Amino acid sequence: MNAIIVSAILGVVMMFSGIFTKHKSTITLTAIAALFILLGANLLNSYGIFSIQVNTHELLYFNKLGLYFNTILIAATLIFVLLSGKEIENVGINTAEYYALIFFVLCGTTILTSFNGLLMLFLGIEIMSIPLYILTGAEKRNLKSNEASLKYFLMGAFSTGIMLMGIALLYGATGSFALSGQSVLPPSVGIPGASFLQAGGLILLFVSMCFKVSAAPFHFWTPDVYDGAPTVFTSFMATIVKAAGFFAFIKVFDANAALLGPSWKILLSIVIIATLFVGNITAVFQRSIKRMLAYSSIAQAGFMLFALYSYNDMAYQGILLYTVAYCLATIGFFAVLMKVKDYTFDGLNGLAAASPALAFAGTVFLLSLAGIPLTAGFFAKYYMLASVVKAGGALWIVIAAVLFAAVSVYYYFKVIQSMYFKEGQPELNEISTGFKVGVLLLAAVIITIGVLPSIVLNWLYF
Amino acid sequence: MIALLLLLIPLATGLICFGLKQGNAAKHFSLLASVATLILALVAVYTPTAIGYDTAWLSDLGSRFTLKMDGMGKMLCLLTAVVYPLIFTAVYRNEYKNASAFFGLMLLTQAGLMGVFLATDALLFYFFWELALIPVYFLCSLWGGEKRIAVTFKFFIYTFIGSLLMLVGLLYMYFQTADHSFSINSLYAVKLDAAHQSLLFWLFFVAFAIKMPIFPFHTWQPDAYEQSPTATTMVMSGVMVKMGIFAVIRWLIPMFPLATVQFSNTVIILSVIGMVYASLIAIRQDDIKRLIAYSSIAHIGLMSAAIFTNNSSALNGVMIQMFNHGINVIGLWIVADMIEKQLGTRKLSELGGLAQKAPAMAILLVMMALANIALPLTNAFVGEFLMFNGLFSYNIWIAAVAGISIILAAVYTLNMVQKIIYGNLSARTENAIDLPLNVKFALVIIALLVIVFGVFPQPMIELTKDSVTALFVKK
Amino acid sequence: MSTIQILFFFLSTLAVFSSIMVLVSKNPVHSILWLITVFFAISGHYILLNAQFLAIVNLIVYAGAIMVLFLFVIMLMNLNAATEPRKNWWMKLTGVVSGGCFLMVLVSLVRQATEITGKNVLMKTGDIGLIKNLGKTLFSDFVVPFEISSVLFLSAMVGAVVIGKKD
Amino acid sequence: MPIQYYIYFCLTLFTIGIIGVLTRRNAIIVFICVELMLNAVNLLLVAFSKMHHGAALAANPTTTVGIEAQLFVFFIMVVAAAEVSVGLAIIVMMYRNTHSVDINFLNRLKN
Amino acid sequence: MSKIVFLVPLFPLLGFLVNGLGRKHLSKSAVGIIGSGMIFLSLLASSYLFGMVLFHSSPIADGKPLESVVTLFNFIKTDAFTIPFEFQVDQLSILFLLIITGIGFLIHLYSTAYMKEEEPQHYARYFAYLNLFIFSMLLLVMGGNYIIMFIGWEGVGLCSYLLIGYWFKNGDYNYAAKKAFIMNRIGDLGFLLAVFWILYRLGTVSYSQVFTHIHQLSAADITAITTLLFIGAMGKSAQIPLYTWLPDAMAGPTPVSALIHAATMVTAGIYMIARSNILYTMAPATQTLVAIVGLATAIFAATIALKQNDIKKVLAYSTVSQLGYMFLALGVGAYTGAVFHVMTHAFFKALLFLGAGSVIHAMHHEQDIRKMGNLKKYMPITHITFLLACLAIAGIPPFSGFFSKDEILVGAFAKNPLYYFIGVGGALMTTFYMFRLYTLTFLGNFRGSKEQEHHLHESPSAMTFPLIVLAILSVVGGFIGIPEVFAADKHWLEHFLSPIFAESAKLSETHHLSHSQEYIMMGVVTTLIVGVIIFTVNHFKKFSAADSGEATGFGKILANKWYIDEIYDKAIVNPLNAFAGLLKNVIEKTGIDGAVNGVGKLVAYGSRQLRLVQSGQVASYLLIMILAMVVFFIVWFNDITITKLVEKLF
Repeated sequence: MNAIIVSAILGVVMMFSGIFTKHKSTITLTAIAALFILLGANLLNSYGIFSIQVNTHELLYFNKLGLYFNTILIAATLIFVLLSGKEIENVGINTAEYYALIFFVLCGTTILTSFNGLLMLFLGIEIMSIPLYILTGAEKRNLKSNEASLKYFLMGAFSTGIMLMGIALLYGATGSFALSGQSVLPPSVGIPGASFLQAGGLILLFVSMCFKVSAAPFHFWTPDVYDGAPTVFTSFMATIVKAAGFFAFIKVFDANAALLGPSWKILLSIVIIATLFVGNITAVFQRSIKRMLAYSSIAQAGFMLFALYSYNDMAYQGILLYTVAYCLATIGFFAVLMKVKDYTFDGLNGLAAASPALAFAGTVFLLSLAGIPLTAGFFAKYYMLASVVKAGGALWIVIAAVLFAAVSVYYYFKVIQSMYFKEGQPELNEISTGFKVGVLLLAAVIITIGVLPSIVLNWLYF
Repeated sequence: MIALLLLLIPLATGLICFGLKQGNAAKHFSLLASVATLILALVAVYTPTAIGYDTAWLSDLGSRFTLKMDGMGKMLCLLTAVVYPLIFTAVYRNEYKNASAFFGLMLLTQAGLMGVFLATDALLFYFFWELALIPVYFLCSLWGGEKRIAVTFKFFIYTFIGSLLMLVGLLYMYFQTADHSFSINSLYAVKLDAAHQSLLFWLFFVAFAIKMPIFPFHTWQPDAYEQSPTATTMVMSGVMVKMGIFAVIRWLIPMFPLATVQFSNTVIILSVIGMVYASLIAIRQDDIKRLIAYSSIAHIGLMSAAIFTNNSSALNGVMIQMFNHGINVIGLWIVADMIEKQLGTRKLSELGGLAQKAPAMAILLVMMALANIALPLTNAFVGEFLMFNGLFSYNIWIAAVAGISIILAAVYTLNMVQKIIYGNLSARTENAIDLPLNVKFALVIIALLVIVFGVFPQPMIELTKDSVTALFVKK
Repeated sequence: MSTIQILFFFLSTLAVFSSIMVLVSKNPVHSILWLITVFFAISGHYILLNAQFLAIVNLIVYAGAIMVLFLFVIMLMNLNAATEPRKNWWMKLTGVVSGGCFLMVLVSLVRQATEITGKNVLMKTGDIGLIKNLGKTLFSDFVVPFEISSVLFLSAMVGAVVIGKKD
Repeated sequence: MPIQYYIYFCLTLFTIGIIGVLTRRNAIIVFICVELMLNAVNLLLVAFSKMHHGAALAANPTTTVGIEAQLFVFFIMVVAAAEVSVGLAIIVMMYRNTHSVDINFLNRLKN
Repeated sequence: MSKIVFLVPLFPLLGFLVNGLGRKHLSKSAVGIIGSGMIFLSLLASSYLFGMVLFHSSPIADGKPLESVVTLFNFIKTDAFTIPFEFQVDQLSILFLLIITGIGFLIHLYSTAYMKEEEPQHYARYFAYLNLFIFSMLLLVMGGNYIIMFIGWEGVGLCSYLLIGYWFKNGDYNYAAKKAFIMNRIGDLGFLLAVFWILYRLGTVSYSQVFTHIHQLSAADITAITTLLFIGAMGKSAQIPLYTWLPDAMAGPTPVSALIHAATMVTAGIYMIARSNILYTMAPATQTLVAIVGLATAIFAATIALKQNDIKKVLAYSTVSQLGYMFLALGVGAYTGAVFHVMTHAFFKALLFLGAGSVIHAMHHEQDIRKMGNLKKYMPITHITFLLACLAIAGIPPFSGFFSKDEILVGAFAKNPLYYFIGVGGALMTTFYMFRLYTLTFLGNFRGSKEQEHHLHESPSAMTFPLIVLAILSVVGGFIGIPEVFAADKHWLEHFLSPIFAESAKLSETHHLSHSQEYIMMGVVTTLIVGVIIFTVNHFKKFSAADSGEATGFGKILANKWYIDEIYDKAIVNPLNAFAGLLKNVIEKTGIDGAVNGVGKLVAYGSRQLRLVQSGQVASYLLIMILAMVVFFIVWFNDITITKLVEKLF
């Protein structure tokens, strides 16, 4: 409960911070401080030292996993703000409001990590989404930003509608909004598993969740929105928000997946393969790195979906590890990218010569995204694949996945190529020493996790 | 402990190299480092007992940091350790922009190679497999020829796909093991039915086949060899291709005996086709580097064929040939590099008459060439003899077809020799000079190795006997 | 045929008809007016179901507030003329067809749903729809989401300001 | 009144909303159609709540089964209101820049 | 004994190393002394061994000398088999040792003078190669198993390659060298396969074991092995079809031709077959093959030799044809005869080459005999020795050639009279072209240019001395093998070699033909030969530069060597090249690599197409979503087909 309340309050605080100071940097500092507080609050909660007790009537419940995941998300946000605070200030004049919205989003993600029942799921997703519509449109004079925001909004609302219909059908079948996973059919009835109404509801729910985590064929909003949104918020959306969405997705179907019976795996395989296919293949021919990353984030989602394919311990460890690896790498790389004025591949030509630190860090992030061994990304993918193999059967889907991973190497390494092997003079924004140190530290963290993933996982079982 | 050092010295020195400011320091430093490694490797080789190192690593993944040196490991480590000082000596006078990075990456590659040859934990092995690849990617892309980026990229992705497939196979095997561990013994202990074995066999084999490379997975190789900086090419063709063969012997065959029996015919036929095919293409090559590349494909083809003949003496042959081929091909590369550096061309048609200008080079080149066509009393003969013998006992006709490549080898190698050093001087060669001292030194060392191991192959055979017998006990 | 059924069918047909009109009418203003009728029809349904609170809220919030907001916006942009260029028939057709497929699938789903066969909806009676009970539950069991939805409004407000205000 | 009637009715409304979203180009109308979908869901929820309530009522005259659905509808309305405010703001911003609310006009971002 | 055995090959090796490494520093004379001195030492060593063998072997019943095999170390030792680095010194090898070192020494001596013009460095290179060759040749004949023999086998091939291409500036010479090496390589493959076969069946390659365990081999095995071995011999000893390299090999310096391409290397094949005689005796089919190939080669090469005008080419073809005779002998089981002919042939053919060399030397590298003549006036010694050699090769009694050739022909007759008559025809041709050569070179009137004539002179003593020695040998060399028609068991050579061929002798019944028959045959043949000689000499005496026109008709075909080289090019070389080109340019590029790149291109294409799906239209996005949902539902009712679905509706 701590995180929800604190984030809400801090959101309000940030909102008002704009009144008291006109210095954007001060606002950023406030935000950083606030994030530290939030992180502290959540940690206190997760270690059970101090937590605000509220009777939520089983609408929310806080378990280690959720709190831990939430901690990851908040920490990621902290890193995000530390690295990209400058860019947030550059988006527009309403810096304070942007931070406020970010905190409201965090409130939403917290709900998504602790919801217990479809009502809170619905509220959490909305609380998370509505600020994002605005952040996407934050560059008011930029038509792309407007367009992205409107598209995001319309399609988001539509998917909400789908989700609600799903919830309604589920309610009709079961008479409750709990994530029961109980079949309403009496055992006497022939087919075990979900009744038709229930199944329809679950499928609609599944579709809307796929939409939220941008899994094909419900991913279409992602490239446009990520491309149009201010880059700094793209990095926020592509990482923290998406991860939260995934956690919710997994949580919803943890109990209910079984109800759909064998066809559940079929549906999921379709979605996984489609996602990997679309994400990787389309990313190959992008000219803008930003858009390429949008597609690659779709591809990464494809890998994360394996956690749903195989609900086992490795899947949960994997999704945690994946979230960490993916968030860190993506945030880091976006931070590097934002130092470059031109987001096309040629824009990065000769970056290695211009700023070795940036180029090196960027390379590490990309290697991690590509899942090269001895980076965090490798173990993330490794756990996902391993969980599937462990769950048994379906070696073909794993093989397909690794082939697509090979494709992903293609476009990630194209960036490395332009940074290292191509001649050019990239025009850069001014780069502070602190920033360099920051990205290098982040790279170091990624490599450390890559060598000893257990340090992340062991924390899970404190 | 020695095993660990063999791994750590190149790794540490490589990382230090990046730090060094001016290139010359890096050059000398890396030379020293490689020599140190060589000494260590010699110590390891002359240690009679098996050397190993073992410590906990990814315990919750069932993987330990386990290094072990059997005969084959010792020999390949020795190869890696011998090759590097030679290369560094040979390229001593070459100027590399940003040299410290160059030598750093080279040493990192060495570390990776050592790791591959030492690791007896599958996951560890996989890591080193990749670690050896990445620096090479950067080396080739940064210091290579004009088409380097595309070519290297193809090479990288090609091999990467292979290793990913291998990873899937490893995962599957891991969950089959009784104690959920990646340790080589647990993996050996797994008994799968034929159907699963054949699937997994191919998952692994493709990875190794691409690395070796054997027909038809070879097309990345000539381009990569042609475009890479020669120092890197030497590492690739001298040592890296052995990774594939090594992996087949160390991992593939013991893990999937049934599938090995089932598919040995396919593999052998592929390899033999590759031998003749590559030799024929080599005949028509005008580019020295490509010619050497294709001849290397032919030689590797023979090795991979010999492995699958299920014949112990053939395996002995493979063992020593892994070392000898590494030595010889590096000799050829050094000469090719000299020619390119001096005369600015790799076209045979533009060369000629170097025997008049550079007698020392001519003599050494002829020796390398003779080793390349496996003349008796050169080191290559013994290996090829044993391997052909094994192939013969497997199937006479296959052996006969493969034998054609012996003739073809003579054709293209002598072609090369004739066009380079004999005949009249060409416009490019008339102001050629003889080898510089460092290159001459490296080549003479190689020539001595060629003769010594050609006359006394026995120690090499003895060194690797245990691996051979181990394999045949296992099967 | 009881009055309830008559009312039900009347309201349903009204709702469906007017919602179709929402689609087909060129003039946005008309669409909105038709939508308002839809809302009235639905409120009527609520009343039939004896969900008085929702009926009222529906009228106030939707028909009252939201639709007026829409109207304002449209007036503001003076789109009241039929400005929308004709969408190509192909797109329309595919839209309708796929929508039809969707409906068909769901309907067939419902037809097979055994668990609701023979279940009836309690009309007119039942007091859960009354403000008293709803309020009690809302402020006891559902207080947390109620409070949390304030965050939603906050962010909506902030957003509206950030987006809406000129700069 | 059998529940199926309500379900068919609501699904019809819902589908009409979907079709509207698919076929109309005016952003506002599209948005309206989304609202239509939400209303369909609302009605369906209420119908279900009454269904369950009715079923439970037989056993226990003072039961409040099904009330949570009506509250859910309440929350949907809340969210809808919030969405409308944001959505209209976005549309207005869009209109300011492009003087159009045609969603086909939105194709700077593609491929 | 063992110590000495190692010395024999050691000396030439030393010579090679010293001359090779010190070629920049040593003076010519030093080089010459080292080069020939080393060979002389090893000649001494081998003659010592000869003595020992002679002494030891005679008293022992089975004739095997004590410890004829000495092992140096284990060359290859695997679990499956062991191949020791061993030498076997018995009657056969010691005989060859003597021939090699003896003639080798003479030719080294000769070379010191012949190669005088070369600059020191290359002079040293020449002697280094020569020593290396002797070393390899010794390895070949001393080797105690097929592998060591193979080492020498390849070694001599290498040396001949190096020496043919000795004047490396000349492209044609290099080409000839390469051709020689590759053609040998083809034979070597056969040899290797045979070795593998033996190893595969018997698990050893040492002669001692192979020949004792031979009964373990099936007849098919033996036939295959012997055939493969014979293919090896074809390459090395220039038999049809692999003979074409030998005439081209004349590109090398003349002493080299004398040593390698007449006396020693080319007889390796004969040595090898004689060594494994037991195998051949047990494979009659192969024997017939050997005989036929040998005979064919003998005749074929002789015909070509008839019309050659290059002095060395004539000799080259005569060598080929003489080798053919030797194989004929082997084929008919007259192993002793073969070895005998090897020896005598070594004498007179070496002599002929050296004589030719001395002529060429005098004529300033003019090799066309049509431009020579009347040289007897200027170079008497050369002339006399050359004449003796011609008589020897023609087989006039009592010159050495007579005895050896006669023995072969008798053996052939015993096997099959047809062989005999064809063989005689060959002999007559031999006589013809040899005396054509002789006459055109030494008799008649000089047809060369003036200043050539002016420079004509007898060669220095270093060159004439070997000529004289060889001349003596080729005159008297025959007396070690007197057929018993003249004197009962005076055939010393047969006795000496009997232990080697003992096994074969047991297996093959040798029905001797009556003495009267033999006398008649000899008489007829000899008179015929004499007739031919007289005719030839008279005919070519009056030869003048005028009628040195191009040959026509059949003569043209002969002059062009039956166009064999051209046919080989058309039939084998060009198609192979074309095929290789096809592989390189089509299969590799567009085929395999094309497939690999094709995958990449496919991905790129897919990418370009998929981007279009992202149309930017919200409606289309949602449309796809809806359709996908419908699909999902249908997947979920996987038991319900669409049709069922429809009928459920109504």
